[in-house]
Amino acid sequence: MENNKRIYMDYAATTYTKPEVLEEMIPYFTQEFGNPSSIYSLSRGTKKAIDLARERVAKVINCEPAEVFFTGGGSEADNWALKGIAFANKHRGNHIITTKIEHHAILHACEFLERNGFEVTYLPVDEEGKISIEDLKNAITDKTILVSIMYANNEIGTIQPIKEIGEICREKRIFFHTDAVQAVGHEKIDVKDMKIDLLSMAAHKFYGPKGVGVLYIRKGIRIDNLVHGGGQERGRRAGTENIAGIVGLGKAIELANENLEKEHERLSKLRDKLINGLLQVPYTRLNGPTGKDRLAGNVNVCFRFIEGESILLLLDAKGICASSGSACTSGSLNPSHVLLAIGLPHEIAHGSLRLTLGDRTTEEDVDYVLEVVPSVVQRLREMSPLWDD
Amino acid sequence: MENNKRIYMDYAATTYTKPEVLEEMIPYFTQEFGNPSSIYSLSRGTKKAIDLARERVAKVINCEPAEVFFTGGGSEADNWALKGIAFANKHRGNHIITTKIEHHAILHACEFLERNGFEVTYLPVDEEGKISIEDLKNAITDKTILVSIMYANNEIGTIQPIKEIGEICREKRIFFHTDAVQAVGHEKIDVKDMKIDLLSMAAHKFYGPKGVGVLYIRKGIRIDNLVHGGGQERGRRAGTENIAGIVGLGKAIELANENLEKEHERLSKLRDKLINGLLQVPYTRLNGPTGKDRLAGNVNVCFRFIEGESILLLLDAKGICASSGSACTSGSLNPSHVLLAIGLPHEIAHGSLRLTLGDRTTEEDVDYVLEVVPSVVQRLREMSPLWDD
Amino acid sequence: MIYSEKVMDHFTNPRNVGEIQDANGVGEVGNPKCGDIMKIYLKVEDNIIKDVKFKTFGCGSAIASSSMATELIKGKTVEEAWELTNKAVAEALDGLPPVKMHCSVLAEQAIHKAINDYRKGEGLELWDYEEKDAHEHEHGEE
Amino acid sequence: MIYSEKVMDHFTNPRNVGEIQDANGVGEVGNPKCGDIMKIYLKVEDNIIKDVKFKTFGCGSAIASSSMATELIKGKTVEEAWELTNKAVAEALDGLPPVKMHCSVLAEQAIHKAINDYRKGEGLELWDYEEKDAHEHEHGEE
Ligand SMILES: Cc1ncc(COP(=O)(O)O)c(C=O)c1O
Ligand SMILES: Cc1ncc(COP(=O)(O)O)c(C=O)c1O
Ligand code: FES
Ligand code: FES
Repeated sequence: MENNKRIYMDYAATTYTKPEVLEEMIPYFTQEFGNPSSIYSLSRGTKKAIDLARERVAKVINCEPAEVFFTGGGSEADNWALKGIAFANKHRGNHIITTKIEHHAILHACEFLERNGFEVTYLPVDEEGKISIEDLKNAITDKTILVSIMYANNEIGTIQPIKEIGEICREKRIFFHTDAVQAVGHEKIDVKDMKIDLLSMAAHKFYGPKGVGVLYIRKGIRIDNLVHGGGQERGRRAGTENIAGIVGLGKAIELANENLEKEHERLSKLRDKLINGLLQVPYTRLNGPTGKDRLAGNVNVCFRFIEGESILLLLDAKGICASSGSACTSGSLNPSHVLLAIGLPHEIAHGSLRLTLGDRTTEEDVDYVLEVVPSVVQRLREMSPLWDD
Repeated sequence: MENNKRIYMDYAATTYTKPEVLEEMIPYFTQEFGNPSSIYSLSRGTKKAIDLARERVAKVINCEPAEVFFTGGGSEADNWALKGIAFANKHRGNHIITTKIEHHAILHACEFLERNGFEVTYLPVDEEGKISIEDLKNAITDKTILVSIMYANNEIGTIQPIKEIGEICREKRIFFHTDAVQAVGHEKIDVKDMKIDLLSMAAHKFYGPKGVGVLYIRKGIRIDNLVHGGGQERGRRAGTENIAGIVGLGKAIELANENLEKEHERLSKLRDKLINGLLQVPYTRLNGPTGKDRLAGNVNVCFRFIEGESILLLLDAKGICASSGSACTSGSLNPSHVLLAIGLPHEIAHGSLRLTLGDRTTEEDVDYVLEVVPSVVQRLREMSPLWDD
Repeated sequence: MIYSEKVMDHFTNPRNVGEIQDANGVGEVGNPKCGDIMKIYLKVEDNIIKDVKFKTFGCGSAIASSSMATELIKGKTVEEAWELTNKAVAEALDGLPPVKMHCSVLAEQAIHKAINDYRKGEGLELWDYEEKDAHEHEHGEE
Repeated sequence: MIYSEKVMDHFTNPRNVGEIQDANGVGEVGNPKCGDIMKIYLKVEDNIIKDVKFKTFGCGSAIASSSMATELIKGKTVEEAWELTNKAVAEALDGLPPVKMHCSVLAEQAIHKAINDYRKGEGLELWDYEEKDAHEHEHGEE
């Protein structure tokens, strides 16, 4: 580490847990630990705490508390939605529609379903990462049982036309799931108005703890369990409740919602400043849309002639925590499927940098990053056989 | 509440999180929160913490760290084992063997598999809750791909002959899964020696946090994911790691193991005192075996002529937290499937009381319970139309 | 606690527990699924429920329902007692959890049976009643 | 950090970056899967590697491997340089993560290519080498 600065710009990967959230969780580890399924009064507190969390979630996305089901995270919620709907509705059809830019929790669950008798259409996206409503309409067949389209993309921040999609699906009587892991706590969501049937979220993307999420399931929807067993979550998600985690999720979503609009505005400004600054570096392009169609905290750019991991390592040495579309670092060498889907060639997709901002990001942080990044890019370009200035 | 005493005797339902465990978890909420898949140095600490937890688990059950996979709890581990093995090995056969006294996480997962093309044999048990090795051998066909038999029963404490089962399965080249949720941290387990291929555990049964568990998967075993998605847990269990939970599980299993033998002896003594005292009440029977074949902390008796929930409510009024084989309280009216499986008629199974002891249980607690229970039983019997003395 | 304070009061201090030696109306009913049993003893004089007692093998809600139901019909005419519904019992208890509504049905049924037993003894014609399904609201699970 | 301190040292302060204008052996190789590219420039005099430089488009491990590999062959005979294996490079870096072993293969291959380019220029017969699969250890995922 060349200095002691530490600037976290990877909020889309995960957030810290807010101290107020942790504080509300603590009693449920050591004191209020009674199994909520028990009858004795020790468990009264835990039952109430879970009810409260459920109400808080319901309020934020505008559903009934009885439509909120706690899970072990965003990936579990996604897997549950897809596999649960597929297996429970296979008598109605075996076709599912999703997009090419979903999170792997969706894509790999779809591949599993393809190995087990289902057919999946992966909608393409335009160069900003948006699907076309026409494509969606054309993809629907009389065997289609589920459409799963993410609310906002985790890499390039693209927000999809959710309400339009919801209306089409409702009209055709096809279930509509949206992976809103990146959107909840950051965008205003109304499942009733948007005609969403199922929605996934994960607490650790909005300053709650890791290992807890929610699947919202509209009343009356036929879905199999992913986790079978005890009668928890009204028989739909077995397992002794992660009370502290659930309490944390509830508190976090409430806090996020209270401050949503102001924070959205603040972050959008910082984001745009950062984007504009980075685009000053020659041979640099922005990935994803601009303005309101982009997550307020998301910046994603490609620097030509250099590679993502090495950018991250040099930024880390300067105290900046960021990530790259290149999944190189997590064991696969393929460039991001999202960047390929928006039409980038391999070698450009390879030089991507994602900076995601959050509640501790200040304007000074943005300035510092804008000071460091150009020199890092320059240094790597000088090492690159592709660079010739 | 008639007085202020509170005696928790429902450790088998869930335990509190030990303060030392919580303490080790805390930094991972607010400071060490970096996503372990990230490349920057902020995530170095979280990666190390997860590795350490994995090693601690491996040491206790005698496997390799690379064979330990963290999950969102015991039910998820059970569902993963069953569905993961079934779907990945259906080309080899579609037959699964389990028992009538498994936890619902196993039984309901089996029912799901039955609805999806698999056949399941549910082995009966004797009056102490033990399976017969002969029955197991006879049940095996050339389509059998998996045997899942619980290590220790959660209601009546029966410990199965795991090593014998393991040897038979290994010899026949059938995968052997054991739901050891009630055993880990309480019984000495050696997966190598016992020839166990897959094993489930849940941290909240050994003074760790809720919402985190482990599936041990022996190297080289073909298993599908239950939760598909990112590359976490070497690609086998997607989802941003619940770092604090994993750290807590690791610490808790280490603590439990350090003290295992002494605590086993201490609890066995208290258990036997409690059993002997309760059996002084007329028309009372012990459910499950005695001695080493019974979990050290488990007591389960039936009082004839009265019903479980009302016993629990009166005990609660005296500050005693207990549970009943009758699942009446959790939304189903059927008496415990375990008590029926050991041959009890409905109306007797209905009057069961489970008291499970743990590390804060003292001899005074046992004495107090022995003072209270007979009067509660007497009182309810006097109200009962079946009682006639 | 899944129960209201009223339920807990009637459960922990049940009214009218016991038998009536010279009862002139007795009714026993059971819930075939949960196996619980309720027995009601009536002492009717001049068409008035002079005394009523119960014995119940069952859950907290069943015992509290017995206690409340007997309180509600004591001193009433036989016709008034006949009109008592399980809903009224549950309301008087400040509500019962949905999975526990059926327990109050036991009380309604046991009283009906006891009244008809009384009418039979008196040589009166039996009153008709529909057997309610005690399991209407059985499952909390979906 | 997934990398050793040695790797980080060679990555953040890479040795021998650049081009040699009058190089008499140049080798460029690419990893078709990850898309990374490495180019090695040799200046050979009297069968000795007098100077060596590299340019690399690639991950941290690729850059560190280039740096370490060039250090290891500088001043060596061409025969000695030919013997350098990717394993030796990785060891000299105090190890590479399994998913990153293939990056060191790039260095071995680029040197081989550069040496043969030199030999070709000298009118010498080319040496044979087996193309190692740069993707042997590619997947951390199972
Ligand atoms: C034997 C057994 N298996 C599985 C489970 C499920 O564990 P969890 O509730 O943590 O999902 C339990 C406890 O509830 C259990 O006792
Ligand atoms: C869009 C999206 N979906 C799903 C997930 C998975 O969530 P989790 O890692 O909490 O399981 C993530 C984050 O990792 C995400 O960004
Ligand atoms: S009367 Fe049987 S559960 Fe209440
Ligand atoms: S050289 Fe391509 S990942 Fe290292």
